[in-house]
Amino acid sequence: MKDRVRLAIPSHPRYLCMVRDLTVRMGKMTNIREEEIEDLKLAVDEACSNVIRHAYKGDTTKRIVVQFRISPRGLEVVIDDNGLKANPELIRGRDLDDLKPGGLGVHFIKRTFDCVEFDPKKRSGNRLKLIKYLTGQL
Amino acid sequence: MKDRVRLAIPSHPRYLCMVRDLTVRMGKMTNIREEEIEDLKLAVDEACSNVIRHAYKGDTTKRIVVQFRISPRGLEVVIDDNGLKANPELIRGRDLDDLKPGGLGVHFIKRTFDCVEFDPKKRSGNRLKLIKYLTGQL
Amino acid sequence: MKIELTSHSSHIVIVITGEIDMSSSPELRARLLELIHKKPPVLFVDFTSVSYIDSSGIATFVEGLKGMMPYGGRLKFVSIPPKIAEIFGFAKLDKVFEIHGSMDDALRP
Amino acid sequence: MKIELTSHSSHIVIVITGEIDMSSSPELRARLLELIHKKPPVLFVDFTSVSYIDSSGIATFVEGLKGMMPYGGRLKFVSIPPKIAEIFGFAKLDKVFEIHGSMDDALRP
Ligand SMILES: Nc1ncnc2c1ncn2[C@@H]1O[C@H](COP(=O)(O)OP(=O)(O)O)[C@@H](O)[C@H]1O
Ligand SMILES: Nc1ncnc2c1ncn2[C@@H]1O[C@H](COP(=O)(O)OP(=O)(O)O)[C@@H](O)[C@H]1O
Repeated sequence: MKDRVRLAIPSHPRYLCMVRDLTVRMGKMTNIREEEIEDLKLAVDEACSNVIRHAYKGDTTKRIVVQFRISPRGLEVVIDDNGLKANPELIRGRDLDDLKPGGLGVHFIKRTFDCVEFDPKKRSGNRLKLIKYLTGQL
Repeated sequence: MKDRVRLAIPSHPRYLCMVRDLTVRMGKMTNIREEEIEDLKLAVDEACSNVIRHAYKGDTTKRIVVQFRISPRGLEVVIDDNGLKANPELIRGRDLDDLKPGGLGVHFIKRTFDCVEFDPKKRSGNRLKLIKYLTGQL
Repeated sequence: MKIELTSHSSHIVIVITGEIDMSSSPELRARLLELIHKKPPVLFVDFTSVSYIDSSGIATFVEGLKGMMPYGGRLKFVSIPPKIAEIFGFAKLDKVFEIHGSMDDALRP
Repeated sequence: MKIELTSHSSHIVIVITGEIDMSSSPELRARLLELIHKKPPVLFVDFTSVSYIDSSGIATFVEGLKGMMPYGGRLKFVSIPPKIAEIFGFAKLDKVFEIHGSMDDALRP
């Protein structure tokens, strides 16, 4: 636990700015390149937005826990909720050629993180594990 | 717990910037006046610095937990550590006319927060409770 | 996020300042759809001071554009910061929205 | 925090950018004490781009000043942003440090 930073917020969109600030600080501390930090911020924000929208169906009174761990290879972000179990097979961004509102979050998450997976060991709720390697560390 | 924001960091000074970011965001959300937000940020930073310096004697591998709760009257900040028990009677800033390095942190904390107290119910470690009322809410 | 309406050569310009995220995009949506309800031929959005946009903000503009298409209205984005332009490009929306460097560029016929 | 050394009318100016906090003040302390070791008659610190200072940063400057006193050296602060000036005032240090609006003010005899 020693090198971990852990932020717990209510599942209300107004707290997402705090997750973004923290993501930027952790990204810099991990020495992720300046140009990639903005993408990282967006990706973590989108993952938390999806928890509010899909796991909690818009209920703003639940909890979201975001944990960051820096390793020599990069940054690991783990997002926990107690909401509806996600079916990873149904999580898919929209076809980018099919213009409609929504369906971009998953694209933003996947283009930034090298590893995106739901922890199958989590009993109730979800644990999304995101890993971003430093350039050249994959 | 529902309206709480909780940040857990290692007791290393490099994580204090994250506490400051979060304090600013929480201060704004509480509608604390713009001019007071900077003082609030400094005060919470100083309280966490004191945990590293005094409760943990500079050990950077321990944990600090900072919790924020917004109420209609203002903002409550609670800082927990597992370090040496503080003796509240010995916590005192330096005489401001006696020029020497150090001894300012407590002054910065007390000028911002209306209520500063160690929770006597905490068994091991310390829990510092800080309350800032909105202007006119005391 | 802050929204201001100004005008430029008798066109409505929506000037947005700050972060467009899941918390602020509902307000943007309300303002945008209210304006589109009046069927303006062109609507400008000034991005100069937008520091952040997430997928909910983008979805709001896609919804706005889809509301303008039936009557042939045009949604024009002006002064998009490079980082945000890159996001629109990635999402293949740089061809869907009309993107201009400045109001003067945008007004050129 | 970033520290740069420049000079102005043959005086050393320490230009600090960013946040001076418990994490960065040890570096500031090392640089400052190294300079003071050479007993400069005057040392300028340019605060223009300092966005934050905490008590460990202030303690560092108090320590620096105390190191200059024995030989009569002077520590001059230049362009302190209002918020930081207020903190120095509260800590009764605005009378202890020599504070000037600009380098030109500070150089006036
Ligand atoms: N945390 C989640 N839990 C359950 N389903 C999710 C989650 N994240 C994404 N999904 C599913 O994947 C789809 C695509 O997600 P996304 O690209 O973020 O777009 P949007 O959220 O705008 O629909 C969502 O519509 C949803 O069905
Ligand atoms: N969290 C704490 N635990 C134990 N002692 C403390 C704590 N905070 C402050 N003190 C005591 O109060 C004194 C004054 O604190 P402060 O004004 O912050 O100055 P400094 O930390 O620079 O000495 C400290 O020197 C220390 O003895």
